[in-house]
This record gives sequence, C-alpha cells and structure tokens, in this order.
Amino acid sequence: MSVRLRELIRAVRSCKTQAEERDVIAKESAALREAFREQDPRYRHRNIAKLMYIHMLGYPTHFGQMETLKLIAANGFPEKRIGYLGLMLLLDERQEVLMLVTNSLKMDLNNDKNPYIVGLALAALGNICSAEMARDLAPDVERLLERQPNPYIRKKAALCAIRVLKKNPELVEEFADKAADLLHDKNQGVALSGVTLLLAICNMQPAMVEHYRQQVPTLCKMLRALLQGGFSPEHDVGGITNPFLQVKILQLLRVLGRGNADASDAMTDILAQVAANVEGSRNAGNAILYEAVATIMGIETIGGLRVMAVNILGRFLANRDNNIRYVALNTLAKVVAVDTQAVQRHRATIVDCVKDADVSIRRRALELVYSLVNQANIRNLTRELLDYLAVCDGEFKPDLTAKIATLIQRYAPDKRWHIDSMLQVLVQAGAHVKEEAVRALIVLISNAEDLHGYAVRALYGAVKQHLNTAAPSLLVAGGWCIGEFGEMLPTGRGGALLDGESPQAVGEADVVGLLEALLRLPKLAAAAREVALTAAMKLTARLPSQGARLAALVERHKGSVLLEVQARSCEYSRLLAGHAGITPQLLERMPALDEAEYSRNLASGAVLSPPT
Amino acid sequence: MIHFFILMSRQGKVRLAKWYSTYTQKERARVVKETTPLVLSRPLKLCNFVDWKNLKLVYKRYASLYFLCGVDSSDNELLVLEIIHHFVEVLDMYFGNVCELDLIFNFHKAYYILDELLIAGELQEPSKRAISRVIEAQDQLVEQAKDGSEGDSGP
Amino acid sequence: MSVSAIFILDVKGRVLIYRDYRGDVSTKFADKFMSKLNESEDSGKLSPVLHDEGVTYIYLQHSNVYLLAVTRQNVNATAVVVFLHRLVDVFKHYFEEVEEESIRDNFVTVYELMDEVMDYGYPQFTEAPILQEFIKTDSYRMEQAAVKPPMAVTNAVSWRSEGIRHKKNEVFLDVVESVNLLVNSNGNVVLSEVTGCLKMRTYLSGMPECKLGLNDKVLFEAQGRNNRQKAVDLEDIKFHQCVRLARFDNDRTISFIPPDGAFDLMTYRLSQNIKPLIWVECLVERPSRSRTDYVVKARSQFKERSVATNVEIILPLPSDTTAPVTRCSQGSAVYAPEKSALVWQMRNFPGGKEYMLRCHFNLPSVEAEEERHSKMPPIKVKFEIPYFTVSGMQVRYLKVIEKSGYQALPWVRYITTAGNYEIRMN
Amino acid sequence: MADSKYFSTTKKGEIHELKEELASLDRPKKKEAVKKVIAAMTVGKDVSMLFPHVVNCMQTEDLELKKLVYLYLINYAKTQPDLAIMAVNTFVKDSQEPNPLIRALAVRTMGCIRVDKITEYLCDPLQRCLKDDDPYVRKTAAVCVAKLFDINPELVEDRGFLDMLRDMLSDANPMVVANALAALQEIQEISGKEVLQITSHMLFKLLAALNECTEWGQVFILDALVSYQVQDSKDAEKIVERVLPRLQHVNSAVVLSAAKVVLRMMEEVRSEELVKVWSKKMGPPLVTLLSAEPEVQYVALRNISLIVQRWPSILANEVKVFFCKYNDPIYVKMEKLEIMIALASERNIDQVLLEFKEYAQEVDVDFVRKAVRAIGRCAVSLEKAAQRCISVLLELIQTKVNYVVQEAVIVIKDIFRRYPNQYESIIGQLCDNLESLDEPEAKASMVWIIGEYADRIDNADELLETFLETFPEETAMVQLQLLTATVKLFLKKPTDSVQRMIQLVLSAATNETDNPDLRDRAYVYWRLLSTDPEAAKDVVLANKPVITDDSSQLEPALLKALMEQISSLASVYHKPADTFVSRQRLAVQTVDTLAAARSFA
Repeated sequence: MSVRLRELIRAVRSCKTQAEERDVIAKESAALREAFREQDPRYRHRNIAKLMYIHMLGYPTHFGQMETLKLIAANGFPEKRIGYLGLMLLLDERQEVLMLVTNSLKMDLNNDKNPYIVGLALAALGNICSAEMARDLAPDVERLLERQPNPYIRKKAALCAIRVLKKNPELVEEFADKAADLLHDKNQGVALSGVTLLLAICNMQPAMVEHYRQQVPTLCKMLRALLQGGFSPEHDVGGITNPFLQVKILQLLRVLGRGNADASDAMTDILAQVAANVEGSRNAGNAILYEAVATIMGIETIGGLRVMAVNILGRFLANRDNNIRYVALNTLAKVVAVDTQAVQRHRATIVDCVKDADVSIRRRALELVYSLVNQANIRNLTRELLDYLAVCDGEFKPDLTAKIATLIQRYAPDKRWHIDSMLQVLVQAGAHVKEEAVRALIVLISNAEDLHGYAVRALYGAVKQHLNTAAPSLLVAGGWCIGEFGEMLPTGRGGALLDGESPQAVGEADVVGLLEALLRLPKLAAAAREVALTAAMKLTARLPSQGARLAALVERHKGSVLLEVQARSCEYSRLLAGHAGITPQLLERMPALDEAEYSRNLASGAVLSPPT
Repeated sequence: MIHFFILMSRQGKVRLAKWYSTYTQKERARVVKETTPLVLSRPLKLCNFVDWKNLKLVYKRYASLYFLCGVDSSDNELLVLEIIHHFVEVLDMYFGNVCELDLIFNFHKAYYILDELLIAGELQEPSKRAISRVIEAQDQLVEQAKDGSEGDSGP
Repeated sequence: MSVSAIFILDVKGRVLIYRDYRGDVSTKFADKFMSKLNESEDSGKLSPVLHDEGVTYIYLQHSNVYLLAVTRQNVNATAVVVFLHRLVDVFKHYFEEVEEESIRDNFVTVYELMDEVMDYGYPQFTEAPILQEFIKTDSYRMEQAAVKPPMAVTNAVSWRSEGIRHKKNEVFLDVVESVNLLVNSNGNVVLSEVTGCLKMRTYLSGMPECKLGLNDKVLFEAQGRNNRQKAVDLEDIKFHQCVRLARFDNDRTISFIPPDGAFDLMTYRLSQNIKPLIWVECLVERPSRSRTDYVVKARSQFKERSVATNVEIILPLPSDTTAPVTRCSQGSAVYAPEKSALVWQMRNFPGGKEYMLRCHFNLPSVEAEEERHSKMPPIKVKFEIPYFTVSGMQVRYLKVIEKSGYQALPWVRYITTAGNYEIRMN
Repeated sequence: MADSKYFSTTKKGEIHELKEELASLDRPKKKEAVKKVIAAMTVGKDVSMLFPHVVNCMQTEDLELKKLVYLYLINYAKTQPDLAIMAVNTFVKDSQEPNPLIRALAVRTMGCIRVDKITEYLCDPLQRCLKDDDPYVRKTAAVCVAKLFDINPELVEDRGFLDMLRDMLSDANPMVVANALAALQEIQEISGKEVLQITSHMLFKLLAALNECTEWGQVFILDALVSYQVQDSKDAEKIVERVLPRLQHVNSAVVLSAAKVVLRMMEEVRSEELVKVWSKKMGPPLVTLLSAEPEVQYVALRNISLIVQRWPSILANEVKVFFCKYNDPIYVKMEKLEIMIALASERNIDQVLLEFKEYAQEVDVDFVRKAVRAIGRCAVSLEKAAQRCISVLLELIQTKVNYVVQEAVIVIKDIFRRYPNQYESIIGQLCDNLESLDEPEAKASMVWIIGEYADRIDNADELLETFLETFPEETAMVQLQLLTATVKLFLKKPTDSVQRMIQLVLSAATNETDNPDLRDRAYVYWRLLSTDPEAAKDVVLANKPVITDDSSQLEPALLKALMEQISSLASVYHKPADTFVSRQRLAVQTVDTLAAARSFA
C-alpha cells in the first residue's frame, strides 16, 4: 500500500503541471496521515523521508510532526538520523511541539557510546532551537565544549553554542573562557569553530572585545602558521591552507583591533605578510586578500600598510572578473568614511560602473557615487544620475530617486538649482519620490523668500504640462505652492524672471483653471485633493477677483465621501459664507518652518508656546 | 552567517533547502519565489552576488544546478563561494561524479552532508576528507542496523 | 490599436516562443511581466490585464504555459483576450495538448501559425480546420501542402472549404442543457439558471444549406400559434459564426452553411426559477476538537420516470482530514484528498427518492501553520439526466438542402446536466 | 575553480557544424540546419553570426524553408542591416511568384524589416500586391501599408498608397475591406491627420461587409463605426438595425464592439421608446458574457461597470447573475462585487446583503475587506436598507477578525455622515474595539467619530488622549483627524485638561512637523480660535451635508469618453488612453551604402 520514496519522487517528476503535482501530493499526504494514525512503526522511516520531500516542494506537513518526534525517541541510530533530519526540516523554533523533544535531546547530548548521536543532537539544537530549549540545554552544550575529548563533538558544540547564546545573551559570560580555549585546539575544524564562536560573542556583546584582546598574539600565530604551513593536503584549497580559517581569523582581528592602537600594532606584521604574500590568482586567495584589506582599513593602522591595502583595491577594480570588481566596490563603500581620498582616486571607474550591465555592480557603484558627491561635483553627477534615472530598470528607480533627492538636499550649491533639480526629479520619477522629500522641498521654498515667484512659476508650469500623468508628489508640491504663492503667478507679478527662465502667459483665471482641472482628475490621490482644496481657499484671499469661482470649487466637495476633503470643504465654505471678514487674516502667509528649531524640537520632543 | 542554503535546478525546482534563520512556511515559499528568478535570469558573465532585501545572495552555477546562499551583507562573499564549492566537492566525492539525478533521489543524503558542513549557518569543517569519513561511518552504522533487523528501514 | 508581440512562456516566465509583430516591445519585457505578475499577486491586484511602465500585458494561463500579448497602445482588450483563447483552440486542434512540451516539439509549426493568425498585431484568421489545409504539422509534411491559400481564408464562408465529400450524409444534433444553481447556507435558492447548447456533428458533402426549427416562443408568437405547443422563451442566444444573424434578427429563421465536423451551433440561456433537480443538505457536528461528523441527505426532485445518472455529490472536507469513515444508503463514497472532499457517487438516482450518507473523520493534533478558520467551500453536485431538457426545448426540424439533392436525416438527442451547481455549507 | 567538470553536459563547436550543414547541398539536411538555427534563436542563443549562411538558403521552392528563413530575417535584420540588403532581390522576386502564398509572405515579411534601403525596394512590389488578383495577397498588402507608414510616412503619401487603401474599402472581398479599414484607422491615429472619414456612402458598404467578413473583420468595422458622425436619428436607427444582430455572435469581442456602437447611437436618438427597446435587447447578451472564460469575464465586467453607470436600466433586474461563484478567480469576484453595489436597490438589497455577508467570511483577505466595504456603500446609497446593513456590520464586528473590524469602522463612519442622528447608539460597540485598530484609515475614522460625537461619549477626552500619545508617528491622515477632533472636543468640552490637549496638538502640528498641509490646517484653526472662538464653533461644529457615495462614479466627461471606447484598454483601466499609451517610434536602420553596393555587385 505504501509506495517507496523513489516512486513518489518519480510520480512527482512526471507531473506536467502544478495542479497534477498538487493532486499527487494530496493523495500521498492522505495516505501518510492514515499510516501515522495506524501507528505502524515499520514504515515510519520511509514515511518521514517522504514527508520531507513533500515539505521541500512547499506543501503542508504539520500532520507528521509528531511522527518525527517518535523517531527521535527511538533507540537506533538509523531512526534518530532520519528523525533529526526531519525535525530540522519540518519544524522550526516557533512550534510548541518542538518543546516535546527537549528530553530526547538531553539524553542524546549525553550519549557516551555513539558520538554521531551527540552530533545529531548538536546539529538540531544549533540549527533550530528556541530560546527556552537553549536555556534548558545550555549546561549540556557547555560541558561538551569543555570536557569532550572528541574534536568532532567539540567543533559542533562550539557552533551550537552560537545559537544558544544568541537566544540567551545573558549566558555569554559562562561560555567566554571555554570558547577562548578552543583557539589552542590542534584540530582545525575545532579552531575554526572556536574563532567563529569568539566572533559571534564579540558581535553580541561588544564588552567582550576587551576580554578577548589578549588573544591577538595567539591569533597572529595561528595565521602565520597557516600562511607558512607548507603543504597540508587535508586543508589545502588551490595551494592555500584553510582559507576558511584564515578569513575568520582576519575578521576576528579586525574586531579586536578596531579602535585599539596596541592591538592593531600587534597584528601589523602579519597583516602586511598576508597583503604581500597571498596570491590573488584564485578565488580562495582573493577571499583572504579581500578580508585583509577590510581589516587593514578597519583598525588603527599606519600609512604603509594602508597603501598596500589601497593598492590591492586598485588591482581588484582593474580586474576583469566581475566578482572581484564587485568586492572592490563593496570595500570602497565601507572605506569611504575613513579614507575618502582612496575612493576619489577611482572616481572615473566608479561612475562607469553605474552603467555596468550587472545590476549588482551598478548598485554598489551607486552607493559609492552617492558618497563621492560634494559641492564641487554635484551639478555634473546629478545630471548623470538623472540621465541614468530615465533609462534604468524600474526596480532600480525608487532607490535611485531617493538617493538623488538626498544628494540634492545635501549638496545643492544654491537654492534655485535645488528647486530646479527637485522639480526634474518630481516630473521624471514622481511616483518614487518619498513624502519627506516633497515636504523638504516645500520647506526650502517657503524659506527662500526671493525665490517664491520663481518657484511657483516653475511648479505651475510643470503641473500644467504634466497634469494627466503627474504623480501625486508633483501635484502636492505644485498645489501647495500655487495656493501659497498664487498671487505671484499672473504675468508681470512675482518679480522679474530669472536668467534663462522662459516667460509664460498666465492670468488670474488660468491659475484657478489649473486648480479646477487638477481637482477634476480621475482617481486623484486624496492627499493631492486635500492640498488643492486648501490652495483654492488660500487663493480666495490672494486673488480676490476669482473669489466666486474659487468658492464654488471649494463648495463642490461638501458631500465628499472622503473625510478630510469633506471637512475642509464644509469648514472653508462656512468661513467664506459666514465669516468673510476674518477669513483673509486666517489665510495670511503661513510662517515658514524654522528648520533649526524644527530639528531641535524633533530631538527634544519639547512643546512650544503658541505663535502670535 | 548563512541564513539559508538553497539548491535548485535551472528550471527553478528546489532540490534542497536549509534554513538557519527562522522563516515560516509562507516566508520560505516567498524567499524561494523571489530569489529564484533573480538568480536564474542572470547571464553567466555577471558577478555571483545579488543584493536582496537586507541580505545578499551569493550563488554559483554548476551545469544544470544553482547553489544559492542568503548571507549577511557584511559577510565575505568570496568565502561563501568557497563554501559552496567545498560542498560541491564533498558531494562529488560521495556520489562519485555527482549529477542532478543523484541529488533528486538522494536528497536526504545531501542534507546529511550539509549538516556535517554547516551548523547555525557557519562552517564547521574545513576538510573535505574529514566530512567524507564521518558520513561514511554513519552510513555504515545504518547498514549494520539494517543487517541486524529484518524490517524495511531504508527510505 | 494592435498587439506588439505574442509570447508563449513557461510557468516560470521563460520565453518558449516569441513572435514580434511590431518591434516595440522586446523580449526583456517577458521578465518584467513575470515580476509584475508576482507583484500584483502579492498585492492582491492580480488581473488578466496588467499595466507597467507604458506596456500593457494581456495574458492567460493554459496548462503549464502562459500566452501573453503585449502592447503600448489602447487596443481592443476583448478582442485580444478572445484571440488568445482562439490561439489555444488552434494549437489544440494541431497538437491536442497545449503545453510546454508540445509547443517546444512543434516550434516550427507554431511559428508558421503565428505568422498566419496575426499580421502587424491584427488578428487575421483563426479557423483551425482551414489553416490545416495549408499549414501542416511535421507528421503530415509528406502530403504536399496547398499551393494556394484555401478560398475559405478570404471568403464570406471562412469556416468551410469547397469540395467536401462524405459517403454517408449524416447530421447529429445534441441538445445539452446545464443547470447552474446557487443555494445559500440558509437553504434559499439564490440563483438558478439554465444554459443550453446545440452541439452538432455534420458529415455532409458539398455546400449544404441547413435550416433549423425550434419551439421558440418568439417565433410561435410571431406566427400566431400561441399555446398550441409548449414553447421556450430563450433569453439570450449566441450563434456560431456560420448562422446568418441578420436573417435570424429578421424572421427568427436559423439558417446556415455548417462547418464540417463538430461545432457548437448555438447556445442559449434561461433564468426562470427552476426547482433544484437534486437537493442536498449537510448537517455538521463537532463532538470534540479533533472529530467531526457529517449527516448528508440527498433528494431528487424531478419526475419519477426520469433517472439521473453518474451522480456525484462532492462534500468538502478540511485539507488535513485523517481517515474519514463513511456509510451511505446508496452508491459509494470515497475520500478524494486531491479535492479535499468526499465524493459520493451513485450510478443511478431515480426521481422522487431520498438517500443518506454519514461520515466522521479526525483532524491532526498539530494545526497547520497559518491556517485561518474560514468557511468551507460549497458542496458541488454533478449529474446527467438523459432524454430530458429542463426548459422543454425541442428540435422541430432540421432541413438540409444541397444542390446535388441528397437526403440527410438528423439524429437528435437531449440531455440535462449539472453546470455550476453549488450548495453553500453552514 | 574548474567548475565545468561538475554536473556538466555541454557540447562545443555547434556553430561551426551549423555553418557546414547550412551550406549542404542536401535539401533535407539544409532544412534541418535552418530549423536548428531557429531553435537556437528561440531559446535565446545569439545566432546572428550565421546571417549570410541562412540568407543563402532563401532562394528555395520549399515554402516551409522559406518561411523559416524569413523568420530569421525579421529577427536579425535590425542587428545586421548591411547584410539584410542581400535579401532584397529574393523578396522582389518572391513578390511576383505565381503562388499567392509566397507573394503574400514576401510582402508581409518585407514590411517587418525596418531598414531604409529595403523600404525603398518595397514600394514597387507593394504597389503590385495592392492590386493583386488574389484577395489573400491584397489583404496582406493592405496591412503592409500601415507598416510602411510607420517607417516612412512621406513615402506612403508620395506613392499614393493612402488613396489605394481608401479604394480598397470598396473591395469585393470583405477581409480586404476590414484590413484596409484597420490600416487606415491606425494611420489616422498615429499621424493625427484625417485620412479616414466615413461618409454615408462608405457606411453602407461597411455595413454590408459586416455580414460577410470574419469575426475579427467584424470587430475592426464595428470599432470604426463608432467614430462615424451620424446625420440624424434616422441614420442612427439604420446603423443599429444592422448592428443589433451582432449581439448574437459567439465571439465576445464582436458582442462588446456591437454593444459599443448601439450605446453610442443611443446617445443620438431622441425617441425614448427606441432607447428602451435597444436597452432591452442589450441586457441578455451582456449577461451572457459572464459565461465566457474568466479573462473575458473580467474585461466584460470592467466595461459593464461603465455601462451601468451611464445606463442603469439595462441591467437593473439582473443583479443575481453577478453573484460570485466559489471558484471565480479573485479578479472576477472583485469586479462582480463592484457591479453588485451599483445594481443594489431596495428591491434586491436583502439578497445582496446575504451575499456580502457570505463573502465577508471567505478566505481571501482583500475580497473580505471589499465585501465589508460594499455593505457600507449600500447603506450609504440606500436609505431604507441602512438599518439592515448596520445589523450585518455589527454581526461582523462580533467575529473580532482584525481586518473585518477595521473595515467596518471605516464604513460606519460614512453611514454616520450619511444619516446623522440615527445610528449613533452603536458608538459604544465601536469603542469596545479600539485596540484592534492599527491601520491609518480605520484609526482616522475612529478618531473622527470620537471628535464628532465628543459630547455623547463620556470619556471622549481619555480616548482621544490615548490616540494622541503616538501623534508624531502617525500618518498624515491620522494626524489631520486628530487635529480636527481635538479642536471639536475643545469647542464642546473646554475643560482644563482639554485646554492642555489643544495646546499640545496645535504646537505639534505647526512646529514639530514639516508637513506643510498639516501646518496649514493647524495655523488656520489656531488663528480662528484666537481671533473669534464663536466663529470657530460656527465653522467647525456646523452640521455637514450628508455624503453621497461617489467613490465609484466617474466624471461625466470621462465616462462619456470611455463609453465611446468600450472594449478597449481605456475602458478596462477606466482611464483616458493618454495616461497609459506609450507609442514608441522605432529606429529605422540605415545601411552603409558602400556595403550595400558591395553586396549588389
């Protein structure tokens, strides 16, 4: 009655469509439920294997979870082996059922006959344990770490400890010294696990860094041994001895050397050796060099060593292998904060990479370009980025748009350029512009008194031209400015045209006409509609000749189903009808936001007194 | 740390998936659904890294199979490639000229090997031979148990 | 106005075949389509017409392939959707199964067909039997393909070629009515509707002129023969393109030159209230958290001399049901996990009878992740009642006139089946 | 790393082998090679380097082989314009072949190759083919004129192809007429010039062709008829008379295009009687569209939603057919729901409500939400049913399903605004569910309710204060409501603690936010309160007009425009075409003349 695993796999493979596969699985799952109910242990083994396969295909297997527990509780190694595998695949830390396995795990961790059973338990614990289980079983793991003569178990216990500690950081102290002892282990697997554990502890509790600094000489010694170790076939990867351990040691050295001159000093020699001697013709060597550069740039190093690192980066950037170029860009992005010079030197290459065929490289390069921008080159780089924005993939646009907006905000050489550039972003990629960017633009405009006329003209023109396709962000920015500064729009008002500005023929009626057209747009975003209503209201005070038309526009929304739109329409209409005398003074120019004060307020959360 | 390790065919069929961080069933399906096309659609010459959410995907293609790891963005990408290759070499030693079909029908064996390679998303054993030895020893134990008892215990 | 390109994609969105009619939407849009599709699915905005960055994607899924039309213009969306379905029909006619494998195996023919069915993005000609006269599949390549396009391609009668010969001139006509029913969980009939179809198989020589007479109420009224005969008020009629619509509009005459072979001559719809032919009630009890009991009653509500055959009552069960045990007074019931249902089958179900089924089952102690407690799907019923139409539709005559003057007698059959027959569970 | 050895199965030297096979004298072998090339092209391999070798196979009697070569040409001509010229001679020759299939194939393919030199050579064959004896060739040539226009509009006008196209509208063959019409329409659309004006004479011919041509031709003709300017209502009647039978066509596209013409003509006739008759005829065919494939249903439903807005009577009695079937795809269900709301009336609301309640318990979250909202919208639009809708909503709130509660709160706020002073007794029940509100719209709605009914809710100040705690982190929508609600509370119950609250809110909404819109609102309130508190009461606490549910209603002008484009994408998106079309003119490849000269030498 029960088919073999192999037959199930074949049956699934011969399915042509998802629907067919679903049917096969549904039938098999029903058969498995039936089998589990009958409690026949003979096929348990095979059934769990099938269950894992079904799980891998993405179908529910919750009904078989209890069954895996039964296998783990069995005595034989074969049962346990498949049982633990099932446990790791089918369950995760969130399931309550998992708690039921704690006892079995405890027994298996303490099995002194079969080290493989201990190994299975450690793997399961290390891969999926919950905080509670970790706490219950931490003493057992700790004991294995310390007293276990078998390196096979020690290395597993070390990595298992990482998860145990992540779930229970308060236990770190208890493990700290036992972890450090692992560095002296002759077995390279144990040493690797030890270094990894130390790294994890340092990341979890930065206070431990100090405690582990004394290990720097040991680590340097280990690294030197690996570098000079001669041929060790067991751990050789293309002529390099145990690159995995080398990289981990370099990572740990970086953590220990960061911000500490003495420790950094102690590792200078070995780092120089790595930088000078490791061969970069293969991936394993490059992995080490890459890590070494990061470490050199991350600690308190002297100039000479840093030059070596920068040179390696230069070599990497020139490499034809895209992987290497990628990691070079990645390193530069990390380095830019400490050594802008090193990055500026490669500017041309980096800007080229923004247009690379490979999206991963493009993204890295963009991060860098972003950090390269300054007042001096903002105009050029923004233009390049805007050009690129027009042609780049859709998935890239939100990110790029946000970056451009931030750059403009940060480095704009003058306010007019700032307004122009942001407007271009709004027109070109309005859908991706974040609300904050729009707000910041308005704050800028309202604070730049001499540009009010220019800004409102520019926004009016843009809204008019792109009315049908404009994103809400442009409509909000445009609508707000037209409301606040609309009296400057009619031709001849609002000050002289600026250099290079083309004149538009605008009458008071046109301004109102644009608002009307805007409010008529099908599926207009609520936020834009709200802003437009307030704009219409403000204009009653600013363009009095258009009062009646504006009032009608405001009035039209009194029955709106949109809460805020209706509230505005009703309140504004009531004001115009019943309190026309005080209305203009309510709508006076809005005080511009004092940016300095605003950021202070944000920081302190203070509440201020009312304005006058 | 490696958060997940996925092995899939060029057609996007998952052949092995191991999760070192906690993902619900739904999230797992989502991860596979989102990452697969990202990786499969990349031409050969591009680099083997893709940014994805707050993680980084490091992948490598071996003929019809893709090995894919989701790692922290601070991890050493080149080393992760080395770990993938390490796994492939052990698979090759174990199956002898490994092919996709080996992995399809013996997926549990591939998992056993992976569990000797990684725990908690970290590498535990830098020696291929050491891994092969312990896998063989464990297979032996299973064989012995089978010989000792009658029932059908092989999956 | 028209389509830019047609893609055939596999389930993962990889291009199997791509026919570019206009050159303004490249293959990379297949990738974009797939990500847009996933995105829409995640945001709950999935629909068969998607728009992304100036490009509209109109698609359908058939078996393990997607058929996708892309355009940058304001196309006639209905025409494109219907065209894609027609394309599936054409491929079916050629390859039987339309799936990844058959598309790959016949890619040359697929290209040839795509060249003929559409030009510059305008649908052209989608009559598979006629296409087959000048585009052959590999297995028929040996026969010399036509040197000329068949007259039918550009003719007013585009569905039939000239010079067809049959030894025996025969027409088979099946009147198939299906009952759509929706019953609420409170037992009220929400919707009942009959859709009928006249399925024809014609094996006639030459260019036969056919005329079909039905007991059509509108026609009878027009002819002043009220009440003499039971007539049917057909609410909406759709005809195969061979029927002269103008003529029908004029005097309700159904006249046509039929295609050769099988086709649907007409479909019609009636929404008058009909008593459900088979009534099902299901009582659900949960004596404990993991155990559930069903008590089901099925009753036939048609005349005793009729018999429903191949009756299937599909009772939904939770997807992780374990070991259902059933007992029924008639027929047999089996658990069909692939449908998450219990299927109660009865070969015969005579009119005026009532049968019972009891079932109990268990659910696993561990609950499925993310399983939300929502309503069960409705009970579905399938059946066939031969020699019977709910509407009373009758074929009065079918005249065949051909200039060679042969006689061809029609064979008429009637049958009623369950269409979308849903009874909501409590 | 030597990776190739793992899992490997690649072969090499494929291209070289293909070159040899393409040059083979053995015809089957050659053909097999071309097939292999096309297969490689199909799976996305670059086989453009085989261009000359493939083009050499072009001169053949074998139609199938020729088609394959042509296919290859279409694909690679743009990357190899210089080499594409090599094919010109064969094209020209093929366009004079005795076999009409080959003539048509040549002219069809040439139009797809956007290379300037080829275009020039295209004119003579095209001119011939437009006058070809065989209708199959003529119908192909007609479309080719549209292709050529896209590449070189001047050439089309200079060579008089437009006039020839117009003449073809009188062609004896209906398919030729239909294609010529489609080509002219397209040219009109892209050039913006009036190249196709349907005269009443032409109209007659088109209507005649309608009975004769294929289903697709019928769609072209019907779509063109919409733009015909009718002279009077007699004219309109005449058209409808000829078009109505098309509603019986099995092809849904024909049905919808016919419906479009009839609906268009309904705007033109004055007789109400006629409109009634036509409306009655249109209902059943529209309903029958719901028996078509789900994709067709979706497109039909989007269009029906427009039709019921403009002509509610057509489907007024048919709400039941829009009830959702369990297995309907979600996109069909969503659209059906929309139409159910539009068709809900006092006569059918009980049944419709039962349905909504049923849907509100289904699995799909978006569908459930929409069903809850639908109940609210019906309550708003049908006064007599409001009470019943509210009872259903309260029942649903009892389920405590988080998103159901939130949706219910949102619509109840609308019901309050539609029927002031009628249903406020349920506020208490709403206040029991405050904790489950975590979505902005639901929060904003609840805040509004608290503010609006501050005088009836004893602990309104406490409730509002809880919401205010998170003021800085809220979305603008919630902040705006908090602002107004606090002002209302202050005007109604100016206790000390409320006084403090209002200070806090006004200050936060002016100095602790950079949202200009929120600041505007706050300043206006602030100035109003400090200038004239009585006026403030009059303005803020005034009774508001009852709302109307216009959320699904389109602007009349847009609706009118969309009605003329029934069945098109615009009517599926409910947006004017210029918001989504993105016509791209493609580059025409120019040929290096020297290279061209060489290849001709």
